[in-house]
Amino acid sequence: MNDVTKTYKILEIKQETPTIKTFTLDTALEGTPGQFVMVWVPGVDEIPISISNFDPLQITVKEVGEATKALHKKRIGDYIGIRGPYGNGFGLVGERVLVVGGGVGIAPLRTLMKNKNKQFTVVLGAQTKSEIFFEEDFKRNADVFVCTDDGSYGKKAFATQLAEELIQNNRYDMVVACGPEIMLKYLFGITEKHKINAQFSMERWMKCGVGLCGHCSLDPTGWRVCKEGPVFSSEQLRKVTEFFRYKRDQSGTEVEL
Amino acid sequence: MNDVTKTYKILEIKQETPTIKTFTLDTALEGTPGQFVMVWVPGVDEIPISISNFDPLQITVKEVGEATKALHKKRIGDYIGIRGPYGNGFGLVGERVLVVGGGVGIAPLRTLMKNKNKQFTVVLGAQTKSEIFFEEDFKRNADVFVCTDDGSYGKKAFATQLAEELIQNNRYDMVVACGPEIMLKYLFGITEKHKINAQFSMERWMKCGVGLCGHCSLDPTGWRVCKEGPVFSSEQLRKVTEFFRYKRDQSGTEVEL
Amino acid sequence: MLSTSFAGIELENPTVLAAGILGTSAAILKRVADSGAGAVTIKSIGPKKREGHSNPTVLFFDSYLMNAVGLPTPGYRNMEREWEELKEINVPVIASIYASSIEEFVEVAQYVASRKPDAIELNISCPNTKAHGMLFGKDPSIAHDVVSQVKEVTNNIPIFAKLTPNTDRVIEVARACEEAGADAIVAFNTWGPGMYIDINTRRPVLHYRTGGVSGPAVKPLVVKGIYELYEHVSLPILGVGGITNGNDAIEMIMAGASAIGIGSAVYYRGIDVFKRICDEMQGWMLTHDYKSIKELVGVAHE
Amino acid sequence: MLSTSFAGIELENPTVLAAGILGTSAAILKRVADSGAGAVTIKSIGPKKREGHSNPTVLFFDSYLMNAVGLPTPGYRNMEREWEELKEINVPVIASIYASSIEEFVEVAQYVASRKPDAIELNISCPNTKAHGMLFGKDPSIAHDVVSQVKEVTNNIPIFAKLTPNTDRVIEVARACEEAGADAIVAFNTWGPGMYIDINTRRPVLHYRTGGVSGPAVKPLVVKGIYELYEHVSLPILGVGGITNGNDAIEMIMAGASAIGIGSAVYYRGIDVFKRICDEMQGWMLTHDYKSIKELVGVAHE
Ligand SMILES: Cc1cc2nc3c(=O)[nH]c(=O)nc-3n(C[C@H](O)[C@H](O)[C@H](O)COP(=O)(O)OP(=O)(O)OC[C@H]3O[C@@H](n4cnc5c(N)ncnc54)[C@H](O)[C@@H]3O)c2cc1C
Ligand SMILES: Cc1cc2nc3c(=O)[nH]c(=O)nc-3n(C[C@H](O)[C@H](O)[C@H](O)COP(=O)(O)OP(=O)(O)OC[C@H]3O[C@@H](n4cnc5c(N)ncnc54)[C@H](O)[C@@H]3O)c2cc1C
Ligand SMILES: Cc1cc2nc3c(=O)[nH]c(=O)nc-3n(C[C@H](O)[C@H](O)[C@H](O)COP(=O)(O)O)c2cc1C
Ligand SMILES: Cc1cc2nc3c(=O)[nH]c(=O)nc-3n(C[C@H](O)[C@H](O)[C@H](O)COP(=O)(O)O)c2cc1C
Ligand code: FES
Ligand code: FES
Repeated sequence: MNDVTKTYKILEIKQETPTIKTFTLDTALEGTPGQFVMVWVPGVDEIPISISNFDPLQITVKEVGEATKALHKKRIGDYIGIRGPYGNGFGLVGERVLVVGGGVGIAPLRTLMKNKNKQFTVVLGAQTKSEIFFEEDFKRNADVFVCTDDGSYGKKAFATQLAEELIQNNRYDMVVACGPEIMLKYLFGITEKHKINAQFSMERWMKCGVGLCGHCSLDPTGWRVCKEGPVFSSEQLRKVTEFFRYKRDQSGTEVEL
Repeated sequence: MNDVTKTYKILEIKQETPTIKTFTLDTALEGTPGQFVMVWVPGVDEIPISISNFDPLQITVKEVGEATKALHKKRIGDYIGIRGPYGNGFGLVGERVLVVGGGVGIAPLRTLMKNKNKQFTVVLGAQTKSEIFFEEDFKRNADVFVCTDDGSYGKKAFATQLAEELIQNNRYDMVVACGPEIMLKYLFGITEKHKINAQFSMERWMKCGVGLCGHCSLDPTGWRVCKEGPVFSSEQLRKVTEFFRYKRDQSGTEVEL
Repeated sequence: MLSTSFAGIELENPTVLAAGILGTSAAILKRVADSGAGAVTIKSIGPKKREGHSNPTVLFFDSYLMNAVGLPTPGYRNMEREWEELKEINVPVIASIYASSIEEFVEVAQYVASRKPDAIELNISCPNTKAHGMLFGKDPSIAHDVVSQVKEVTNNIPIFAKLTPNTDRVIEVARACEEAGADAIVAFNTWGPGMYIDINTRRPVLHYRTGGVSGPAVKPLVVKGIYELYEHVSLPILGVGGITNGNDAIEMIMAGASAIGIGSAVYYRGIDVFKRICDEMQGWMLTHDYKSIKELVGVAHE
Repeated sequence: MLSTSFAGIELENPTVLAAGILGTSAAILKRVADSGAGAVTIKSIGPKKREGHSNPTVLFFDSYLMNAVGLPTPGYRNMEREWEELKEINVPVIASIYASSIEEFVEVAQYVASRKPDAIELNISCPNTKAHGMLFGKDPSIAHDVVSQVKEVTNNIPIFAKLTPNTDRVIEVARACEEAGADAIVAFNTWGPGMYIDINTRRPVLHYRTGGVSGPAVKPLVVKGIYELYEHVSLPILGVGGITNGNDAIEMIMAGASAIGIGSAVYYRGIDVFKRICDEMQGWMLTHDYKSIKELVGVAHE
């Protein structure tokens, strides 16, 4: 079973940006773009990380706290634990897809590009030039638009603004996105305004990752981000009143966003 | 798994002889002629019984002691437990096969008759007329010779004597047999004398039936009757010095035959 | 056919969501109720906010799970909205509580009782924290005191004592709870605990190193435990541990359980496992001409 | 690479046939030795002829077995031919013995010692008979006395104490055995016991009704048990329970076992499981650059 935590060797480490590394592991998975794995950093923590490539398995991780820091310290040949893939992943509909990635949220979107039957337009947003990654990979199968908060590369704009411009000037069958919840919040406003179906990859605190503990479940639907998510459609996003408002921390206590 | 004891309804009970009944169960098995099942008589015992038909599963049981008596008391609709099939079964070689059954040992031999590619000659032996059973079933695919100790039906002879006559007057590629160990002992003398390969179904005390407990293992080879047996070839029979001499009882103590 | 009553609580069917599974919010409990559970249990509520252990908190194997979630809780005072929303659930709601002293048990129980759940389950059996729980469930006289003191502050709300199987004194503890006025026994919490070591990294995988074992692998131990409890206490028993399908449920009931808890099977068979198990039980009962699940309680003792 | 020594006994590999599996005769023990076992254990020998329980004595499930074989034995006096033939086995032979009083233990041990097995294993832990065994293994002071008195009549033959896991006092019992002069701890005998009820006939299937649980399902419990024993006793530990493949074996060794017993896996993987497990261990060690299995004992504690 893929749910037994197994440890694999790190075969390759690529520094994508000053804060983000991609780890290539000595294994491969089958799954759907947008799915994630639970990554065990021995002795430290186990955290949900999206799959940025299936075969070989790659994960692309931003250093933000203890576990990601410990992961960034790993070297080639070290072992980390993996179980999964988990969650639903994206379900593309239509032909013309606008893909919006913010920060490390860019990572899972790359796997969408294996689909050669779609026409992808991709918006990559980051704070500054050095934080843009995977651009070349996207370009192989998409029109790519880059923006940075400080204008150091691409357009000086938020990804949401660039996305709205594109939506105004083009016809898209759907929008898919992954990034900070604040970005998704504004983007959802935009897709709703323009009546375009969207699918967003969302984050909540995860313990089991398989739909057992209930920790990642949403108000008021009870959907579990690890199982019915992490990708939710516009129709679903409308029903989940907690999105963009609050979430639960490790103890289960509600915290405002 | 077929090793979990499952209980099945008795669909039909046929009194074959004054001491032998055939039970038809609400299930079917796949396997090889000569294999057996472990039959749980709830609250009483679990005993090895040969398969006398695979689909539907039938077992043919002689009343000899507590468990078989309790089994004989069962009625249609009652449940008994089954696990298996176990053991190796017969492996027929050649064209012309002499089949020798003594007493309830006739039961497993019937399943051989499904094989339409062989030329079977069958010897059925019992003490008296009323203890002969399955005769019609065998006749459908074999030349059948019956003998009884008291001469009340067929020839007045032991099955071994009849078998030897047949062997002297015909060419057989092999002999297969099931019956009391004393019958098999003499028959083995005969097949060895006439240099015919034989396969005999043997009995030893069984607990697990799957090769785990070791209770049914043989001197000096360590073969387990439940796993490497219950059918042994001439070549094997020659090596098993305990055959026809002693066996182990429930406690594991050796008892002379 | 499946309707029954347990410790005075009417249940449409005998399947109960076990504590610590999916029970983190009113929303998910409601979803479980809609998925066919006869009753649901809120994840164990503690005296104050607690994060629980770091991940990995649950490990998954073919025939068992190991967990050391470590009783995360917002604390009973920080759940106002949940308490309100729990009212909308249309099956009985059991509130599981834990604490690290008798006084705290009383404090939490008193508050929780004021929110009027259908029953309060005392988790005196969690193997995953050192201060909380386990000791209480291993010592008959402490178990007695927890139950009797909680009873004093909880009016008529039925009190369930959830036992640990990991002691020589299970029967004594159950009897002590009975004498102290408990309304039902929940048997059992997880087993062991156990451990899983990753050989490549040479270390235990669970962050807490050890974790309670649950799931199909523990069923034979639970059946035996229930069988024995049934002979020694007269309280109704909620049988929990390793029940994955309708046959398991019936087996547990025949051993002596009046209702059955379902936890790990949510992992093995999905969130609709309650309905599926009920369908399986019903199917079997129809074939075997039973009219009510109540006929089957303890019949393996006949 | 796999050769090691255990309680002073040289082993070509650390796999040991566990007591009660296949060990009924010298012939089958020889076959097991030829199938790659590093050492073999004779089925527990008792004071006098005993039939054991009626069938069903063993039940088989996907992840565990349940057995209540009930210690059948010809009695130590009725095994002359076996003793002779045992001499032909070219791996160490461990004689497991049981009895229902300290005096009987001494009587059986003394005789068995005269036949010079490589070690004697005291089965003070069988859950399947009321008079024999279990009590001894649950009470540290009785365990102490059994071991120390047996030591007095067995010359230099290493004495192994086989423990039950089914007590709160495992560590105390192990320590008592250590103090009494035991040469090794065998951990563990079967778990529970458990029970399986057939729902169609509404009754426990094992004739003895309950049976000890073994096989893959108990591995997490055994690993944790060994891990804890390793921290509390300094005797070598023979880890037994649920080992089915090379990874399991290495996990158990990392938890603290110096050698490993294999029982139920004979069912799950066949009689050549010893060789298969050795090959798997060796394969893993080669990939990970280990030279000797001895390097791995207890490394999960680092
Ligand atoms: C479905 C999903 C996919 C993700 N994919 C990626 C990815 O591809 N790349 C990437 O860099 N990050 C990804 N994340 C975020 C990543 O899980 C967190 O950054 C990481 O857990 C931080 O751990 P830490 O110990 O370094 O930081 P901490 O300081 O422990 O935590 C920082 C923040 O990370 C989040 N976090 C910590 N632990 C968890 C947890 N168990 N579950 C959910 N969130 C947690 C919380 O918001 C927390 O406040 C994903 C999260 C989810 C839920
Ligand atoms: C492989 C095999 C196939 C068999 N097939 C058939 C069959 O098709 N039909 C049939 O009627 N009989 C068959 N037998 C014999 C049958 O198992 C015994 O007749 C039955 O066990 C007797 O049980 P009891 O309680 O009635 O008698 P008991 O009085 O308990 O025993 C009578 C004798 O039966 C034998 N026996 C009892 N228990 C066992 C056991 N657990 N394992 C092996 N032998 C045992 C012993 O020789 C014993 O002395 C077979 C035996 C074996 C080993
Ligand atoms: C992930 C997980 C978390 C649990 N949390 C709790 C808990 O908070 N309180 C409690 O009393 N039992 C808890 N348990 C134990 C279960 O309620 C149940 O007693 C046990 O898992 C056995 O049942 P099962 O085999 O059906 O899972 C937890 C079990 C699991 C698997
Ligand atoms: C069928 C069977 C019979 C057993 N008989 C004995 C016995 O006679 N003496 C003993 O000490 N242990 C006995 N055991 C216990 C095993 O030696 C071993 O401790 C236990 O099965 C756990 O190991 P495993 O999971 O590898 O089987 C028996 C186990 C089984 C399954
Ligand atoms: S993380 Fe446990 S249900 Fe989603
Ligand atoms: S009956 Fe157990 S090995 Fe044959």
